[in-house]
Amino acid sequence: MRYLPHTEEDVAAMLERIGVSSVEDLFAGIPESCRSLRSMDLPRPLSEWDLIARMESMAASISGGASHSVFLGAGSYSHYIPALIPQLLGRSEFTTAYTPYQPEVSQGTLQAIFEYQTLTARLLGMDVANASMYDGASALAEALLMAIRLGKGRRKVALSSAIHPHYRQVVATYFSPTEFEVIELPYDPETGVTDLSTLADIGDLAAIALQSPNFFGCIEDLQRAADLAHGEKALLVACFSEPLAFGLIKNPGIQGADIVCGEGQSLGIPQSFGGPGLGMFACRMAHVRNLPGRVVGQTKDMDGKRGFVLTLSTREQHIRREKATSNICSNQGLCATASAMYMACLGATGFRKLAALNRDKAAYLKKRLETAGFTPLFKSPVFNEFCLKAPEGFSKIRKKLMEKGMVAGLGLGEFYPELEGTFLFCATETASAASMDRLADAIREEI
Amino acid sequence: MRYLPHTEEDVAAMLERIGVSSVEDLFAGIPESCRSLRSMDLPRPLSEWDLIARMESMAASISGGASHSVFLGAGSYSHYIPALIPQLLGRSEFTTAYTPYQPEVSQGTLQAIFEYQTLTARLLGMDVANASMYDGASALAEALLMAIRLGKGRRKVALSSAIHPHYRQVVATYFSPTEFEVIELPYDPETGVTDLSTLADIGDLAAIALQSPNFFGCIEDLQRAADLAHGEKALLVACFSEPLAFGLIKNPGIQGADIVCGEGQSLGIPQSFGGPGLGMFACRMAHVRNLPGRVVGQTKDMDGKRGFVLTLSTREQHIRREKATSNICSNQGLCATASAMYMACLGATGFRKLAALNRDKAAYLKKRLETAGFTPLFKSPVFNEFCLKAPEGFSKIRKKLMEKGMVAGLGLGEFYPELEGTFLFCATETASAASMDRLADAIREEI
Amino acid sequence: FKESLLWEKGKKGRMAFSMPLSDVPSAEELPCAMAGDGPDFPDLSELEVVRHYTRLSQWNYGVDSGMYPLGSCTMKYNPKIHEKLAALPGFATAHPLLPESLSQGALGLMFELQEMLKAITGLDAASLQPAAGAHGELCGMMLFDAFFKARGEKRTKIIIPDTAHGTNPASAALCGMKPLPLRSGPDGILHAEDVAALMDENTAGIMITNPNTLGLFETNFAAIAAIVHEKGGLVYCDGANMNAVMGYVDMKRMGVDVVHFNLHKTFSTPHGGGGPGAGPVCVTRELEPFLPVPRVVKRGEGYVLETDFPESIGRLHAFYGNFGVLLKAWAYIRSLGGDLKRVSELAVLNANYIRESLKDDYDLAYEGICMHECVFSDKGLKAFGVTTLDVAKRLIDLGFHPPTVYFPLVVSGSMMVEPTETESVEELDRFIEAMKRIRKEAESEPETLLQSPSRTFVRRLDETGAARNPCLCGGM
Amino acid sequence: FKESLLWEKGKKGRMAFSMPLSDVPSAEELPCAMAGDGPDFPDLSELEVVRHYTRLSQWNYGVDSGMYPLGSCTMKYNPKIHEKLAALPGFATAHPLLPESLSQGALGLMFELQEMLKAITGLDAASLQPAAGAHGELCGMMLFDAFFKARGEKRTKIIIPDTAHGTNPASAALCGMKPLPLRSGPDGILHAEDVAALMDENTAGIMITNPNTLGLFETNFAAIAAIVHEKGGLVYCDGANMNAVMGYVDMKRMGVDVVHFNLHKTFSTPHGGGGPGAGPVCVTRELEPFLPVPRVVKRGEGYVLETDFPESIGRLHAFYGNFGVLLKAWAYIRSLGGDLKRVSELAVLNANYIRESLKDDYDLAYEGICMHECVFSDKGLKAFGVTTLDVAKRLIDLGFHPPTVYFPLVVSGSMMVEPTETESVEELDRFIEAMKRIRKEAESEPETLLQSPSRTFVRRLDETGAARNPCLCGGM
Repeated sequence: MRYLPHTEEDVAAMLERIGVSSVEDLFAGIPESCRSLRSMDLPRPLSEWDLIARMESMAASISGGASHSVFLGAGSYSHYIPALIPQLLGRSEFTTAYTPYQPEVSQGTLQAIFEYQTLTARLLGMDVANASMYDGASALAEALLMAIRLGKGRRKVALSSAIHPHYRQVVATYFSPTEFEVIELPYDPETGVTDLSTLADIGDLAAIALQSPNFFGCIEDLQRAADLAHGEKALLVACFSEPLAFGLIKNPGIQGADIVCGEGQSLGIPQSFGGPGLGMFACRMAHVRNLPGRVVGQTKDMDGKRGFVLTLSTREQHIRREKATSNICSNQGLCATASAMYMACLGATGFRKLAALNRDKAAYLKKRLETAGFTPLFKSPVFNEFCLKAPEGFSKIRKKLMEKGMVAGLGLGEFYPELEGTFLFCATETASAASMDRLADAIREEI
Repeated sequence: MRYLPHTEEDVAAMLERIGVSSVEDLFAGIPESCRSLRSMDLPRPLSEWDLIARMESMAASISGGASHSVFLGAGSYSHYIPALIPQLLGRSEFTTAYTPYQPEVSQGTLQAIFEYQTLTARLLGMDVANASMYDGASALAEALLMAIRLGKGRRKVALSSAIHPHYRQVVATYFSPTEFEVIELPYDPETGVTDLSTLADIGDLAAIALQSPNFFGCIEDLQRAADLAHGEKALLVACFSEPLAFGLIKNPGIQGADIVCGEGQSLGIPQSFGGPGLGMFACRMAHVRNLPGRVVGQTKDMDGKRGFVLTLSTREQHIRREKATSNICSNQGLCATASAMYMACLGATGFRKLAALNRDKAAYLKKRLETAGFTPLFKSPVFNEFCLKAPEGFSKIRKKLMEKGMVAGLGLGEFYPELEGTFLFCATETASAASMDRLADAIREEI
Repeated sequence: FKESLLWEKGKKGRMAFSMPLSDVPSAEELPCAMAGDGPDFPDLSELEVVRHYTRLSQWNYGVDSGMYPLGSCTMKYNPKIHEKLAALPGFATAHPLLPESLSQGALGLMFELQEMLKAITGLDAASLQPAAGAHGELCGMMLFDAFFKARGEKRTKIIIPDTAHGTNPASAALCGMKPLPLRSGPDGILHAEDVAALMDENTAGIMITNPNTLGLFETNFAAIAAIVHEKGGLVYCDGANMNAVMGYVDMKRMGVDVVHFNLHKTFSTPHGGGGPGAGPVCVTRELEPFLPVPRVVKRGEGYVLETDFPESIGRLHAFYGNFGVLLKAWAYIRSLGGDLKRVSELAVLNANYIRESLKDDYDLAYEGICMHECVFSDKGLKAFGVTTLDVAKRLIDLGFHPPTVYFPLVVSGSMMVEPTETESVEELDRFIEAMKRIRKEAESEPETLLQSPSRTFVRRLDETGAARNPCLCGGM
Repeated sequence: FKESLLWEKGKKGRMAFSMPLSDVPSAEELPCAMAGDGPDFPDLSELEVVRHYTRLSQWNYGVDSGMYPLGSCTMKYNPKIHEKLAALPGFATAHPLLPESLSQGALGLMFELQEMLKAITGLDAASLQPAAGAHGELCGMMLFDAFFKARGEKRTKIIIPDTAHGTNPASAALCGMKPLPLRSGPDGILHAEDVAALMDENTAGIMITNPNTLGLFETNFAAIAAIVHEKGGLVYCDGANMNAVMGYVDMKRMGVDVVHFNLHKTFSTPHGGGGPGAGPVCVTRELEPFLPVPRVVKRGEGYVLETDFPESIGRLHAFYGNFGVLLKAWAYIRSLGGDLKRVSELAVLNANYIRESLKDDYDLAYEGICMHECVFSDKGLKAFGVTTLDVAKRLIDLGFHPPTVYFPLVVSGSMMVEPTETESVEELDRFIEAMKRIRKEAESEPETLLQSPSRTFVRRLDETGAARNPCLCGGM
């Protein structure tokens, strides 16, 4: 076995040094009550070549974004990833290192994460970001728990129902074992943005949470939400699933959000069937001691040279144990590094241009679909996603298109029963005008 | 343009420092008589994404070895390449370095090449190998020129006609501008190995050259050739196109060859439509000052620490100019490193096992094709290639099979008119029994 | 060589991204109130980006650089082929909301991985959703909570030994459970009577790391589990140290109700400088109804995502967990099959070889055979004014990553060495030699240790200052 | 950290290769006389191989590590996307003897590259077969030979200036031509009258590097070419320095009969520590019949390999040259298109910026505007006992690869600096600053220079000893 270097002679010599006569003797301490009675029921080992053949055929059976005909967003976005990112990220000094507990041999990881934190804070308009969370959904749950810690006794949080349904489900899971309550805020069926009119009646609120652009693709007025929240002495938690939007729209920080979190997959991370992604998380400096997860800080070495370390570990579980700000240990470090590389590749100039291109593509797709009989559902401006009401008989057509490898939007009825028959579409820079024409034409033909 | 860092301000500031007013001024020295009168007729720049799409479609149009149904060898062999080789070889410290003129910052390349030289010498049974040549064909040409240099006035070299026809053509090209003569030795139509009976009549021979396994796949008796050559005071140049054979058969060195050269593509290098490959070249220590190409040697640094440098440069063109042992400057350094990685991956144990597996696969294919009406052409033992006489009507069948992506051997008639209707087949470890059965069955069905 | 921070480089107008030409008209302008200025990022050329990260990588140490005996982290060799497989376009570009008919390859892989994890533990059901080990622990505690809720109970305490992993108490606390500390015995393992003294009907159960963080197998596990079960409690096994016992133990027979894996440890997906990992859980039949949704289920010849499990704790991840990590674990398990038992055997052999070879130079925390890691203390070094930290830093100068230090807390100045099975005996010998040399230096030239590391890009860093005046965001 | 040689590692029986299981019966044994023992290679585990090469790579410096101003080598940024493209399975696994119907993608790419090279030079035909620059030169000399042979002539001499590339004389010698040295003028360029004095009917022609190795454009090129042509000779242009003049010159108007490219220089395929490169040639209509076979030709909508050119010099490579390198050059040219002219402009701008910034610290070999590289001498340093070599080694300690040194021979102690267009002005400024610092150190602390480099894995090496007692093969 090429991963195991031991020859029989090696094993014999080592056993002799240890003073036992067989490898099994090393396991003699495992009592019968714990022992496995039969060998593990696993398939036979595959050679590297059979493994490749097997996985290639599995991978080939999946209809990838490479065909440019999957018009789905909803928390996972098809964006071009410069070839240099996987190539640099794949350098084994990055991939095969552990959490940088020993800073002297981990400055590469540490500086890369410090830079990630900085770029993230700039992107979101916040003071400080952590080194990453698992994904956008768990980041939102952690943000709300953080708001509760900061809320000094307040027991409720209010979530916009225009937040990604999966994110709200994860929040519910995290809150279920606790004594805290989650309240949903309705969306305005005309504009597609959160209806904040009921907010004042709730009381005892530690935080309210909105997503912008929201699940419907609509851009929320976070400033107004922040004002209302602050009026209630609650925090505004702003979340997102498409950070590229901040190339064009005002960032949440500038609009008064207290905690900003969301999913960073769009920033140079492959879609990979939903994971690994990147939970981004940022807050105001005033709240930093309540920030969950790891953070990297700048410091100096014995000679006064700039260096970086994991810091504020007094918030963390190995010091604070049950009083830690979260239980997170492994995070999405390599994905955070990938996203920093991506932000560095684009720069301010590129980020803005690419964001504009995304918005243009979505506008084009929307227009084309309207010619095919779709009608707009909401009035608010959007970024690269939007909701449309489908023409009669579309569900059948949609299935037919699937057989041709075209995925025509996401049905909203599953998440919002009142929106049965409406669909969420997405078009990014990877959608060519030709592919969008093809979709619209195919639908028009069938109707 | 992402490769060009200059902003307009940069350019302006630099021009000012230089003291000219425009970039064009820097080219003012180019006289009208040399100037291009119109802009270059090149296609418009492609974005990274359009480039990928274009090249993917070109690549996809090529019927690759991945289908395992290309039963061709003849100087280019389908072998599995461990994933670690491209990954390590692709480390930019290896790929983006130049020839190691500055040894203090090039120890990685230098040690890797020193190791390549050593493993190559061991594989071929020789004392010393150079840092690589362009390919097997040019290595053979250079070997014969070296033999002429050593031959002190002898003006002829004799080549077995069972050497790869392309290699012989390259030798002819190299010899054409010189005053030296190339003579061909016939092959024995029964055994498929070189007929050495005419050798003694030639006279004035600096070298004779044989390939083993030869172009027909047959294993030559190099020892006998060496004895005969040495009897004529000529050198034996042994060449090869499939070095994996030396896992099973006697290496050329042990059989008395003076210079050994050939193609190393089999050793971990992608087939890549024939290049880049690897010209391997080794000789006896006595002849080292006549060795063409670069060599790396071991030495010590100022502190007595082991280190490596390019050495024996007094043979080379930048010192010796027209008296150099060859004009070679850039070689196939990275391919040499790849092959060293490959030899290191296999080790003695693996190399031998894999060689045996290749021979077994070829034997199986041969047997299966015999059941489909083919008959053996030559009697000599083979490694992973062999020649068969095809049954009536096979040419048409072969075309049909091609449409199914199966390439059923290489027609020999193009290279040896007398062998019209015979074919050279190859099966390596990448050919599954199932794919060979499929081929044989398909042929049998059509006949 | 010094490498600036990203925003100390670049010039406005550069770009390292190939901007596609637009083939559509421009959309109408955003309303002013919504429009922002875009982020304040540096503009860089492609070469600037490439050099920046190439240089940063050169300041890092990974498993490919050398032995990384970081206890409790299982820093084994990460097969290179896995990176290639994870990058296959079908996997890398798969949208998670693809209709099931277009994503069978992904669902099938997940289903098979679930089956294989069940086979390795002996348990009845699995969920792949947790994105890391601590996420798996959290999932486990949520399962506990849901289990008791379904019985109309709310248990508010949980027993956590001093030899458990550091994240355990925080995971329990997130589910509103208060940890009851349990001391290990003088032999480094847990004793049934101590558990019996703590366990009651308000206690949800116990979280045991086995082998524990001292590298010792909890031989009383089954008895402890019986006590917990008798009081209606549940047993959680932290499986971070699974690399020691594959093929040797049956979690179900041991009495485990929930166990999590660290795929990035046991199944060799790379750690990536801190993630992404994956922390699947396996559970008994009794806890299966509570597993997170969606679950991957086989229907006829195909696979579907099933959400209709009314007792489920709900969704734990936006989609299905770290699929890209899962597929590497699938590849690893399929590459080894039953040889996983050999993996554990050699991991334990390597650890005992180190234990035996260094026991005269460093004080063992506990005598006798260990499992996949062994723990030393700095007791014998204190006389020379040298601590565990100094040994760790000196090892860096000798070309090794240090062991885990000052953990577990139960051993003072602990050094937790986990060599893993992929290290050869020659490499172990080199490590042993370095450790012996440091032991000698501690006596003869302690200053060398105190001043180390000296060969790294930076020397010892001021961590106190970093925490006191945090600078977490640059260039403001 | 020290890394052993391969054969100082490993143990009999290890293997870092996944040996496929056999699905066929064993062949009969080889006859005894033929059977050997197999090579004496070390047996290693996969991790041993990975660590070995990871460590070796860490001792190397590449363009991605920092500025690499090696004159005459055009060490520009190598786009990362090219590596991915070359690895596409269709390209990487293509057998060169595939029937044409199954290899149109490869043939089409080669045809298009030929067309683009023609467009860049203005010449009439191209061959992609030469595997490196010197192979291209050799091809050129063979074309000369064949051309004269076809006219019943055998010319035995060739004019080679002192500012030509080092390989030129050896290439000519291989074709039986004796180089006639031609001195450049006091202004560093060639003069028509000097050529006229040498050129006769026994002289095949001239090999000119333009821009020459002093970084100067040969302004008398057209006049020189006319003289050579008048005597029936041919003009070879060594195109290694093409990066300076793309879009500015027309090789045909200049009077060039053959020019070669170094794809690994001008078109940015990586140099790989010494290869593989590619050295295509472009020729005039008159020389086209002599180009190597096979040639890639368009037939209708498809492409074929044509061998029927009776005057051809024959085959120069076992197959079609370094296809894997060619495709990277194709990708580079397609990525830039007409912007190649901008490439040359910025390459020349960068070189002049360095020339102007350092001319007060180091002696310029020749004054005035240069093309893509500039040449300094160590004249002003000698007073301090410091040489070009010391400057080069000291640059290493300051984080830069040294320039080309002691070449061209025509300048004593020459330092040939070619920054290339992919270096930013900030990086140039850092290089200039380092060079200025060294100049100061030469005066104030020459010992620092003489002892450098001090920060590398090895210090200055004994090259004389290496040549005197060559050890070219290890472990015997």
